[in-house]
Amino acid sequence: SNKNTSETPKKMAIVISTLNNPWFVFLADNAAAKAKELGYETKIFDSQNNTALESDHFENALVSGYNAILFNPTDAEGSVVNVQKAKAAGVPVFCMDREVNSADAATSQILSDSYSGCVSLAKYFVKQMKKKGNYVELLGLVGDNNTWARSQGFHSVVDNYAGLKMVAQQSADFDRNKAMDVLESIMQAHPNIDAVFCGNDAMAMGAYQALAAAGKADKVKVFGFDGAADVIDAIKDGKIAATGMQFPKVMAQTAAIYADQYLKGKKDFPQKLPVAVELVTKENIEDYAAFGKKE
Amino acid sequence: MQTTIDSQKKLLSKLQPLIALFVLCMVIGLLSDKFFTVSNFWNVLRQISVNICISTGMTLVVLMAGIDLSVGSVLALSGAVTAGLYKSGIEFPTQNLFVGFTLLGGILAGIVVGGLLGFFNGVAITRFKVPPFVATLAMLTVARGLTMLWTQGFPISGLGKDFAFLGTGWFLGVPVPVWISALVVVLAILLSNKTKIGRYIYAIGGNENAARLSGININRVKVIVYTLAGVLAAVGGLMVTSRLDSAQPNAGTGYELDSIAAVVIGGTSLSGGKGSIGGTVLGAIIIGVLNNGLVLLNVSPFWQQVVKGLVILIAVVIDKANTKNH
Amino acid sequence: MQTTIDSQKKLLSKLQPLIALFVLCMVIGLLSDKFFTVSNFWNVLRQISVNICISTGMTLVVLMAGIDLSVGSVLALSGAVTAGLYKSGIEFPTQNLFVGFTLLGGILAGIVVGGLLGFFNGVAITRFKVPPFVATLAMLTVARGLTMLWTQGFPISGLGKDFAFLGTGWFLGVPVPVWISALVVVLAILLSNKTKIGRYIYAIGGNENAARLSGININRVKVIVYTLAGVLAAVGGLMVTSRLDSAQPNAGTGYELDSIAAVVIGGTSLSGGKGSIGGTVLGAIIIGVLNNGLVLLNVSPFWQQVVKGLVILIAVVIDKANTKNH
Amino acid sequence: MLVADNITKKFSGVTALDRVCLELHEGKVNAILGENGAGKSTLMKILSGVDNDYEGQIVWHAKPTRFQNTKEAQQAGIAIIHQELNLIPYLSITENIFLGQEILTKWGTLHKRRMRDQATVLLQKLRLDIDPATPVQELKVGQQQLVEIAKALLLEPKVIIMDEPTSAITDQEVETLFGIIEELRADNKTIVYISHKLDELFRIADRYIVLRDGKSIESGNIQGMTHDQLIQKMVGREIFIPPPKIILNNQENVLEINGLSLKKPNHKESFILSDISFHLKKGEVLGIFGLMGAGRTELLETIFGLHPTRATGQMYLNGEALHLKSSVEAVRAGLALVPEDRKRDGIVPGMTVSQNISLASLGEQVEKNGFLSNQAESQLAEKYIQELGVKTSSSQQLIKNLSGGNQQKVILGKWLATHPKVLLLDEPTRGIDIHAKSEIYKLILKLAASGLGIIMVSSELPEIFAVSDRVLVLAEGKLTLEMLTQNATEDILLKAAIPKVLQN
Ligand SMILES: Nc1ncnc2c1ncn2[C@@H]1O[C@H](COP(=O)(O)OP(=O)(O)OP(=O)(O)O)[C@@H](O)[C@H]1O
Ligand SMILES: Nc1ncnc2c1ncn2[C@@H]1O[C@H](COP(=O)(O)OP(=O)(O)OP(=O)(O)O)[C@@H](O)[C@H]1O
Ligand SMILES: [Mg+2]
Ligand SMILES: [Mg+2]
Repeated sequence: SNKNTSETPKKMAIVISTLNNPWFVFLADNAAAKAKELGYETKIFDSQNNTALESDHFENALVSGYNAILFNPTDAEGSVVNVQKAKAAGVPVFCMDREVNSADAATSQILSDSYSGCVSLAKYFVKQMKKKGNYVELLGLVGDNNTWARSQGFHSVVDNYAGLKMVAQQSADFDRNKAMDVLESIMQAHPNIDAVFCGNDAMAMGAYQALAAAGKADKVKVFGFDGAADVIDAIKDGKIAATGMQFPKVMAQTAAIYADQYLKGKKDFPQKLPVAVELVTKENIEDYAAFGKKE
Repeated sequence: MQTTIDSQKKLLSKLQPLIALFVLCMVIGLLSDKFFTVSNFWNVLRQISVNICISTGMTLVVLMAGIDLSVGSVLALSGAVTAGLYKSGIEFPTQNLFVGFTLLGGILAGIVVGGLLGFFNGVAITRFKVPPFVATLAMLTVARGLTMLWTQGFPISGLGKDFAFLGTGWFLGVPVPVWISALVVVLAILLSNKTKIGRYIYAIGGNENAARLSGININRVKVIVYTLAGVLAAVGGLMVTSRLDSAQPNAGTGYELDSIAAVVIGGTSLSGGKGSIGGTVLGAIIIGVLNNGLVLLNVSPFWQQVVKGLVILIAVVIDKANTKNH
Repeated sequence: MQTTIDSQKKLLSKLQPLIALFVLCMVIGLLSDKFFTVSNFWNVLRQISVNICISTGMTLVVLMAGIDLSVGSVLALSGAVTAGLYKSGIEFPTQNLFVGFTLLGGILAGIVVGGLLGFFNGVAITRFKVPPFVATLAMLTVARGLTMLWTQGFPISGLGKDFAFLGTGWFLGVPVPVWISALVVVLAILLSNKTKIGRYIYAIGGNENAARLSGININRVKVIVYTLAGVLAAVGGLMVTSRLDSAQPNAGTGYELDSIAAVVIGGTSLSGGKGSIGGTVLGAIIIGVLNNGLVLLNVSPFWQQVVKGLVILIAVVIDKANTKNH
Repeated sequence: MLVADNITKKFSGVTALDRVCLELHEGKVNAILGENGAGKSTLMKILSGVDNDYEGQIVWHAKPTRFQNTKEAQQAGIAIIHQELNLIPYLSITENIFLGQEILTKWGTLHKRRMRDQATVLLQKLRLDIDPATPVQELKVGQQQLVEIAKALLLEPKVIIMDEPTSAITDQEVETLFGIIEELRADNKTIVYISHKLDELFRIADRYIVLRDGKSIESGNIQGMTHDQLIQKMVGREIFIPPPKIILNNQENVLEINGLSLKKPNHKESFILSDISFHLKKGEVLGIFGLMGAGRTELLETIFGLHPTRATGQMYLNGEALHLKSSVEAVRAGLALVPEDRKRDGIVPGMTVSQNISLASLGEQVEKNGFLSNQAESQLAEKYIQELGVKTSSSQQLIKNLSGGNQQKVILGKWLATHPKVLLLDEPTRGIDIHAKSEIYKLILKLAASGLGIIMVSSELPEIFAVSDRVLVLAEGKLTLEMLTQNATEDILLKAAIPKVLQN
């Protein structure tokens, strides 16, 4: 503690659904960096994709006197109670990237719209495929609602084209290695696929790796989601067709700035601030870097 | 005099984990002024109540020299079954039948499911002679798959105030989950110390062959204990679901390791026959305090794993060092 | 004549997992005409080579009645160390020193890290008498934390063609990872059947007291075997990293269970002293074929887990049923 | 009353019992005799419901019966004390006695006080003066045996089967046991008594039943039988009884122990062994006699380097000072220990005879260029199988399928293969039949004659007299006597063995 200032520095907690995935690490790091820049003590909590653990984190954060929570929820439904608990304790919560299904629990939600992002990705997919061909879908963790938001957004478009046939739909748990294994096996059954749609970029890289090893990389188009560093490079090199770019840095910084403003007295914030997911392809790749626009 | 020294030593060795806990609390308390507060006290207890529930069942299993890797998945499936039935009942389209469930009905159904899965574990182990590690590993996978099928991968949420009471309510100044886990612990202590079946659990773990020759129906005891472990996992599932107002398809992942850690830190031997529920409760508290302390002290999440692993190791080493001559 | 029947029986019981594998292949082959193809054959072998590598080490550990839960994290840390050092070397800012690594240097460093972690497991188990389950559980957490710290949570990618050869290359018409795992298996079979230390491993698992009194240096053998298990996990880590052209911080999560499953399905007893590397290879193939088959048949991801759990259970039950009279 | 009618039992190929018939006489002590592996224990397991997978039938009070499990046999009134101790180590004496027979309160909980009281009464009856709350693992083997007996008595059975109850208890305890057996007989209970100690049978048994190679040979009244006749029936051939020893002339000392003491693990100031000094000559058999718990096992273990942190004193092997820190060093120095508990510390049950033989000498005898040579290994195994006369179908047989005596020979073989300088034998003939015993005696004498120094711990005086040149007596961890065996008598040795407290 600092004896020269009358006030002890305020603290922000950053509760993140998982750090087992670089995208979220990036989100957390940026939120922490911004909050520090604004003069706050910060602490990152890893919920390990476990809503119960997340609930523990909230309780611990409230007990230890954090003034605001920058929050990346594990689950839209399962995380609501946590946000409500914080609200009841007078601690504002700012959601990043993923939302909680409650109109008033969080002070503000700065969201990445996975569903719409996948809709535009799907439209590009249809165009690239010229409305026909066989494709494979690699799902993320089957118990994760992001998995389904992305899959449903994609299918809301693609299923309208009879010429596009999904020959296999398998889960690879958002994991690069599993994606490679699974796609290798799928290709045994379906050697003539034209595209692979993946629920995130790690799986897209795994899928590309499998295709490259099979010598089919130039015949099969791979689509990812996230905007991870590997994939940005891969799009440049023409290895991957497209990804849905999310803006974790923007979301993290906005959340930290909002929280700072809140603590300084501002009370009206947009309940939801959508941050669009942008389609990144070979055509516009020069505008983008990993996890965001070029600076 | 000889005996006094002996029994003092024995007492001391029983107090061992208690001392470890005390030291841990002191260290954290010195470093963070938030640790020794009433609200943090209930906070820690509420957080560990699910692990205590599961670990109580695990202790009984481990005392028999068994192991149950399926607790996490069983927890998830039971929670999902309760939530699903309570929220939307069940429909049998072919019979044109719809069955609705009251809160109690849903809870019972979840517990029955947990018990059934545990029962299957027990049957696989006793009738089909599958090693417990394998039988419950298979169940871990199967129950997780069934949870996914039942939920179709989506959480079941919005279960209402009544149900939330179980996980978030207070009663006589104490959180409800703490009441529940305390009740479970008391019943399990009674079972293990005051009843025939408890005695048999220790006997089977101590020397299964001798227990069999004493006319104990080993298979029956084993099936009962695995069923009980399933039921307690289901109770844990209820608490988790109620607390979150939502049944998560991937709830409980990795809980088996947390719970085995509590059992072992609490001094129960993985080769069976030696240990106690009380020890496990201490073990669970140590883990809970550790988790809580690492957060209060602002240890970075990456370092937390390293520290946690080391503390568990040290706790067991100290325990061994002080009891090895017994 | 007596002995002929006996040895026939013994042979039959050894062939048991082979028969299970055969039946599994037949069923999948009937349902999918893509199963029995040359390319799928190499595909399956390539995919299981990492598990075979890890499970070989695990078999040696389990034969000594031990267990190693840390293999997955050790794999991740070694892979990350190799990738990190090879890609960007290491800097010591205080000494104003930069050390670059060649491919071979990076690989060796990764293997040394794996061996060291295994060595620490062995020391905790032998010198500090920590039960293997707990010691390696702690290592599972610690090594994962260290991986996160080393990588800061981000994958290390873009390792280049030379390195990729290990995981994706072909040599004499056979994939390189298959060569590597085959070499590991052959060496391990030699070790376990043809050397002193192999015999000691079986003796320790069969009766540790008797082994100690026979003048075997139990602690040394244990430390060597856990170190070896760490080294083999590191080799697995190299293959995974090379195959993906990227070291993932969360690589290897859950591998311990896959590898124990391979060991057990292959007929090695978790209580030690009985089993073989060959059996484990069969076990790993069964699991690999199962994973492959479920995908070839496009079984829904929801059902996959259920089916996988049941097949593992059935494989073990059949095995038990046919060997219980021995 | 209890009749076995043509009972046959096979273990995957091995016929353990072959159409065995026998009849137990009510109110009598029925002794069952036979060599190791004759099938005594197997038959008893069938009679007591442990094993229900057999051919033939049991007739119980004129009714054909098949006990499905031990509970059914217990309910019918048949109790068994198994050859191997079957107690739960971490449970207390009371808890063990009442295991499976718990007394409950009206609430259905354990009635601990009543069980404790009854256990106290039973222990008094057995003259076992120990707190019944003591965990069984803290008891000595003999005391555990008595707990087993208490457990059987609790059932108030009509038939009590005792499978080698005296193999591990002291003479005093044997007397107590015989007192109880006599009381039971007076109560018209039927006793089945199995023992390899023929003297006991003549004292306590009314009838004898002989089994040989899984077949029932003969039964009758024991009165009027002689030692030799019984042995003849058991073995079917003559038995070698070792001749009296020839005294060796002054040979050099192979082992010298000076002021050896051993602390108790938890009490820094009290000792299990205190200030023991002696020497062993080349080619000599040194017998160590003492009562149960005198510290003999601990003495051998200390010499073998198993308690490096608690032991003090000097030790010289062939004149060179030795400071052994582990069994590894002991073996390297040329010591060999045949442990007391064969099953726990001796054999690796899942390995073959050949692998057990080579276990301690792989490096020296079997390893060629870093690899084990199958040929060298089987040669080694065959050599000792022949030399020691191990009865086994082949060197590739699993050792757990051998009889106790043959297992013991294999362990001896394991040590001989290391060419030791000193052989430590702890109760080398415990639980071994008279025929195998005499073979082991022959072996010991032969080994000594070839120049090996041998220390043999034994609780059986005849054994001490049969093979040792010199005898040491240990009482409560102190050396109380040392003399040439030829000058010793049973009386002298016993007196030296009984602790001072008891004598006054
Ligand atoms: N579980 C088993 N599996 C295979 N063979 C067995 C088994 N139990 C006993 N045998 C064999 O059956 C035969 C009879 O054994 P049993 O134990 O009844 O002999 P015993 O007369 O009691 O000998 P001892 O005097 O050594 O106790 C032996 O050849 C033994 O090796
Ligand atoms: N681990 C131990 N802790 C405490 N006391 C022990 C321990 N082991 C042995 N003792 C005690 O040491 C003494 C010597 O035991 P030891 O087993 O050496 O006797 P023994 O003469 O070999 O008898 P036995 O014929 O039973 O083997 C006994 O009083 C025993 O109770
Ligand atoms: Mg017997
Ligand atoms: Mg002894």
